[in-house]
Amino acid sequence: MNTLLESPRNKAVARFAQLLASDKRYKILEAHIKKFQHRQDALIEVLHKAQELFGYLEDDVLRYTAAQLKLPASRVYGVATFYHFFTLKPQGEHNCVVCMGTACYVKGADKILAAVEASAHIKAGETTPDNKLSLLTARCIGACGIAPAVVYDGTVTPRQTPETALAQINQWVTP
Amino acid sequence: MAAKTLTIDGTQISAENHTSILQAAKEAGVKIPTLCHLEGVYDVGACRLCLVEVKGSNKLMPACTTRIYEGMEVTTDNERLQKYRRMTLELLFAERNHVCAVCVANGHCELQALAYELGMDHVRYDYCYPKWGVDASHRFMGMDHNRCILCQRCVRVCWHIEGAGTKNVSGRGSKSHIISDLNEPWGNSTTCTSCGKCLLACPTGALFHKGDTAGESLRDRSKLEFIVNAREKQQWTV
Amino acid sequence: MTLNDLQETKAKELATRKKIVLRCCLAAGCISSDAKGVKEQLVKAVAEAGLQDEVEVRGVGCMKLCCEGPLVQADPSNALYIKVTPDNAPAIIAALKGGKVALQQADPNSPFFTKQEPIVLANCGLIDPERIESYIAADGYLALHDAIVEMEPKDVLDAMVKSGLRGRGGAGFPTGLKWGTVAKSPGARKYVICNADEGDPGAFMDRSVLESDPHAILEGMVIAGYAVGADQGYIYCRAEYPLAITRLQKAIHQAKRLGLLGAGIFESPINFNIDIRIGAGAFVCGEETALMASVEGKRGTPRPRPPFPAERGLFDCPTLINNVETFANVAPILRRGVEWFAGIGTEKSKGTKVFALAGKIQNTGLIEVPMGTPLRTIVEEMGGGAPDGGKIKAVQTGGPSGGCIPAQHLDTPVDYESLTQLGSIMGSGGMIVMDETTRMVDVARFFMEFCMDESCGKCIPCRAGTVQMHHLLVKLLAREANARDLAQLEELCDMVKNTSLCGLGQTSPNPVLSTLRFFREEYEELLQPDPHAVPQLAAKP
Amino acid sequence: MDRIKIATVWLGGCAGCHMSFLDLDEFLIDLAGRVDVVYSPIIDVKEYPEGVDLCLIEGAVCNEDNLELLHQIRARTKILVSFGDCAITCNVTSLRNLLGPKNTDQILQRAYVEAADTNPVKPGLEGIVPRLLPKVRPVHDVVPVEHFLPGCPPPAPRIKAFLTNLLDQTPALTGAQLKFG
Repeated sequence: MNTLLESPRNKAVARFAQLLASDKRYKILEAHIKKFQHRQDALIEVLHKAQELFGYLEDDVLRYTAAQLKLPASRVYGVATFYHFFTLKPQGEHNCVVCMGTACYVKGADKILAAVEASAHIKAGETTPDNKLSLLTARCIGACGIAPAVVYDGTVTPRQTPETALAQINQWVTP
Repeated sequence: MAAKTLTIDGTQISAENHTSILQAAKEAGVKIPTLCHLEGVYDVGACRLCLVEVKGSNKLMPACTTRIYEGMEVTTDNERLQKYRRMTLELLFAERNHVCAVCVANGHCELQALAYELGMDHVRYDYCYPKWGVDASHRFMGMDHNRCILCQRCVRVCWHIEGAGTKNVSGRGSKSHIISDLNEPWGNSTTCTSCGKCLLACPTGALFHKGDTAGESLRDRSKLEFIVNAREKQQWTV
Repeated sequence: MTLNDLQETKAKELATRKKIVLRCCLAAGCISSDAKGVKEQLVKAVAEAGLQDEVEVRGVGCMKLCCEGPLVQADPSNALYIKVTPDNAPAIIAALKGGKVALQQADPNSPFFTKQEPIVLANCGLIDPERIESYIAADGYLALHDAIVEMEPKDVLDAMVKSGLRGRGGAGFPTGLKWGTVAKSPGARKYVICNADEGDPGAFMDRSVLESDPHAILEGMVIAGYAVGADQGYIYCRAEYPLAITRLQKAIHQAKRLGLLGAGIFESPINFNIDIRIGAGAFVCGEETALMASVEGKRGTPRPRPPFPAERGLFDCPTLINNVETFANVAPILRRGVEWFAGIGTEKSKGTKVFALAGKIQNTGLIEVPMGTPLRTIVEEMGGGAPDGGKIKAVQTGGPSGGCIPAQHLDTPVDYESLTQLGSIMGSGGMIVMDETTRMVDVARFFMEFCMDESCGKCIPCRAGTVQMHHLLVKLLAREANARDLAQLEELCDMVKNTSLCGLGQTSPNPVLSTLRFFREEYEELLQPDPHAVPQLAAKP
Repeated sequence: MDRIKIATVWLGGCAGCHMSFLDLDEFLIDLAGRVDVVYSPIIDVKEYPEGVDLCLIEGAVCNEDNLELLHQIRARTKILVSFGDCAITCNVTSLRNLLGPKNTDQILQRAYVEAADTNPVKPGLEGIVPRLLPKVRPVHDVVPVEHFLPGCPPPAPRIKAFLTNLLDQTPALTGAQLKFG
């Protein structure tokens, strides 16, 4: 009987109960999953919500999602890592997304990216050690008419140059 | 079930409706090279080695997922197909760190065998030398990502035959790799039943039985087909 | 909702319309330049001038000349203000009263506007995308009524075939034929999917349509559902387009409220629901089978075709997939007649095509022109040529699957066949202009990096082939490659093109092949001599 | 064919391929009747001669000496043969490539200092010990190669078959004779 209580499944159930009780965000996620009637094909929708709530997809969230949708954990992990939009690492306080679409590229987006990388001492896809800034690139944000565009904390900003980008970034991190 | 008549490399044969070109060719004694096909699990058409020419189609068709039809004319082997197949193998050898001399599957490896069968005597592309590790955390099995060709046979047997879903693919493109559960050490897996079917399925030395010598690492893949036939058709044919 | 209700809604909307309308672009591009602030200040300025009863400030979708945003246009005077700031609001109001004010304006009679023939973009920049009444006032949902109440599904299919409409997603497959196949496929359940995963870098046509006229997509999808016998639709929209998603959600909600979506559409037994599925950043999901895998909540990896989605698609059911622009053409075709539509464009490419003009060009923005319009008209007359007196070198069409068309071929008419002949494709409609400062080998490398990063990793030629092609291009650009490397690159292009599983892999060599075709000398200039070139080696495999 | 001039060289490899060559046993005597060995680790010739007909190259290109010699070989030889897996695939010698482009110091430290039983010192005398290349390269990546004779090492019967075929101008090796490892 005791060994049964200690089975991985029971441990997981206990862990999820604890998370639900201690972290309000799991409650919200649970409600969202219910909205989709626990349908397995809603996995990506659920992950979107989870990332919105938690900022990134930590292991517990992935395990919880897998359990709720009755999917193998490996499948959930496989999906979460397939799509660039999902991140499994915590993100910085601020983020800067340099659009690297063709229109932005031919207008010098690569130079903007290089300037920010050099100034913040991180590469695209990384976060500064002090957790202030995450630097990301986008494949194309569809704002080609105002290229080159950079998104600062969700705000699309038109016609950027290395100088304007650095001016913005340097408000967040000291170069 | 109705039979269809078709020609494979100029020889007329007949095969049951709904069979694949690969199956029909096999029954007719024509071997088409493949790495991702595995008897017992569904086909994914990923390795592109079994591409064949079908008269009337300007695209090459994967033999494993293309169904036969009446009057079909298939060419399974010619200079162009050989060239593409050799290039595919070269790309695979350059992609990860395949060192046959120190591989546990040396002599029993489908990748190695295809390479010499198809006359790939060297790789013209620059080797990528990616850094991949070895997961030796499981009690008696190991996974060497350096030797993985991402055929996903292990993923499919784990899902389709064993039903555990321990293995899957993580990431995308050249960064894809096979994972256990949430990309955890295999030995920590709470879902793995340690059945060893993935070992049977692996075409290379990526999945191996710890402690086996190269001579001992021969795998009996027909066991997988045996299980599927037993379960799905109630036929226990060895 | 009945026809009467629809007409009443329209009449009411038109009756409450004010004498003067100030249209304020609220599409993503202009919003990024504080168009919302402009609109707020305009509303305030109208109130301050006491003109509430005469002037309506309307937030509208894309007004096309994106490079000059934020844009405000006054009806009926037609004055088009550009680069408007919130501070300009009082001046614009003053101008309404005939005052002379120094505001930057664009000429609404310039070729950029007059050469356009809007069908898909007919409502863009005119109606308020967040109000269904505004769409209905522009004869919205009339075609849906006619289809459901007065036509049999097969009549709708006939109309689509006769119109000659071809898929606007890239390949140009005849839409009527596709619909017919889905309609004929046996199955109790069928699906309609709208591909709004506009992944081509440099393309923003679909984004603009979704943001400016979301109901047009819904109407097209419901008509398609009726024609093929489906009662569930999905819009697969990329997560990078949050505004489009919000407006679609709003539109779906409004349409349901009015009984134009959901159960018993136009009080008939016809049901059709639409759900939005949000992508998560994977270019390959623009490929039909990968998109369906993604809608099913799986990794977006493509599978071999056949079976085609029309026979076995989403959840293994017959599925119709069209892209945004294709669906946007449906209602206008039914409303204005197939003859009208078939009269536009060329013999094999009917109708119009929307292009997103960007890159090294004076006027960047959105244009819709009849099929067969010469490229030169688009880039030189409408686009105004290269900025700062530069010279146009090439036009890139079709995104990573397309190619670069050199300046000497600018007189090519844009239609499916002509572009294919030049080694490019129509694609979804991104058009990036490049001037003489652009290095074509670098452009090829840029697209190859894109394909390498976006390869799903399932099939070997695409997963490993793009890596090797990219490596060779980097080697070339670093001046470390010789003729053997170039030969190897060309051989890889051929192999990846012919052996990859899906369209992404099959077309990934296109940017290299087309730049090699027209700008080979730029590659050759980079080559280093090979000290051990042995002629007999060329024959070896 | 006249008596042909054969060379064998030993670049970055373990000499196993040469050992296998010596395993040709009595065939070596047949061979001696038909060819002259003009350069090889097993004969005492310092300078790679001009006008060599055939050269078997064992090992990968690991250091500057290997590189220089290989260019010289290519310029003075009609037919080059990549002899064994190291020459063809870099094999075990390339495992240091996994450490990235700046691995030479790291690798010398490990081999000559950390793993040394006595006298741990890094070989660094300029001009005496050849410098390692940043990356180990297969022979055909540096110069064009006419034939490939894989194996780690290629078994003696395979070498015999290859040489016989080549001397008799019959087709090259096929099938399992091309097996790596």
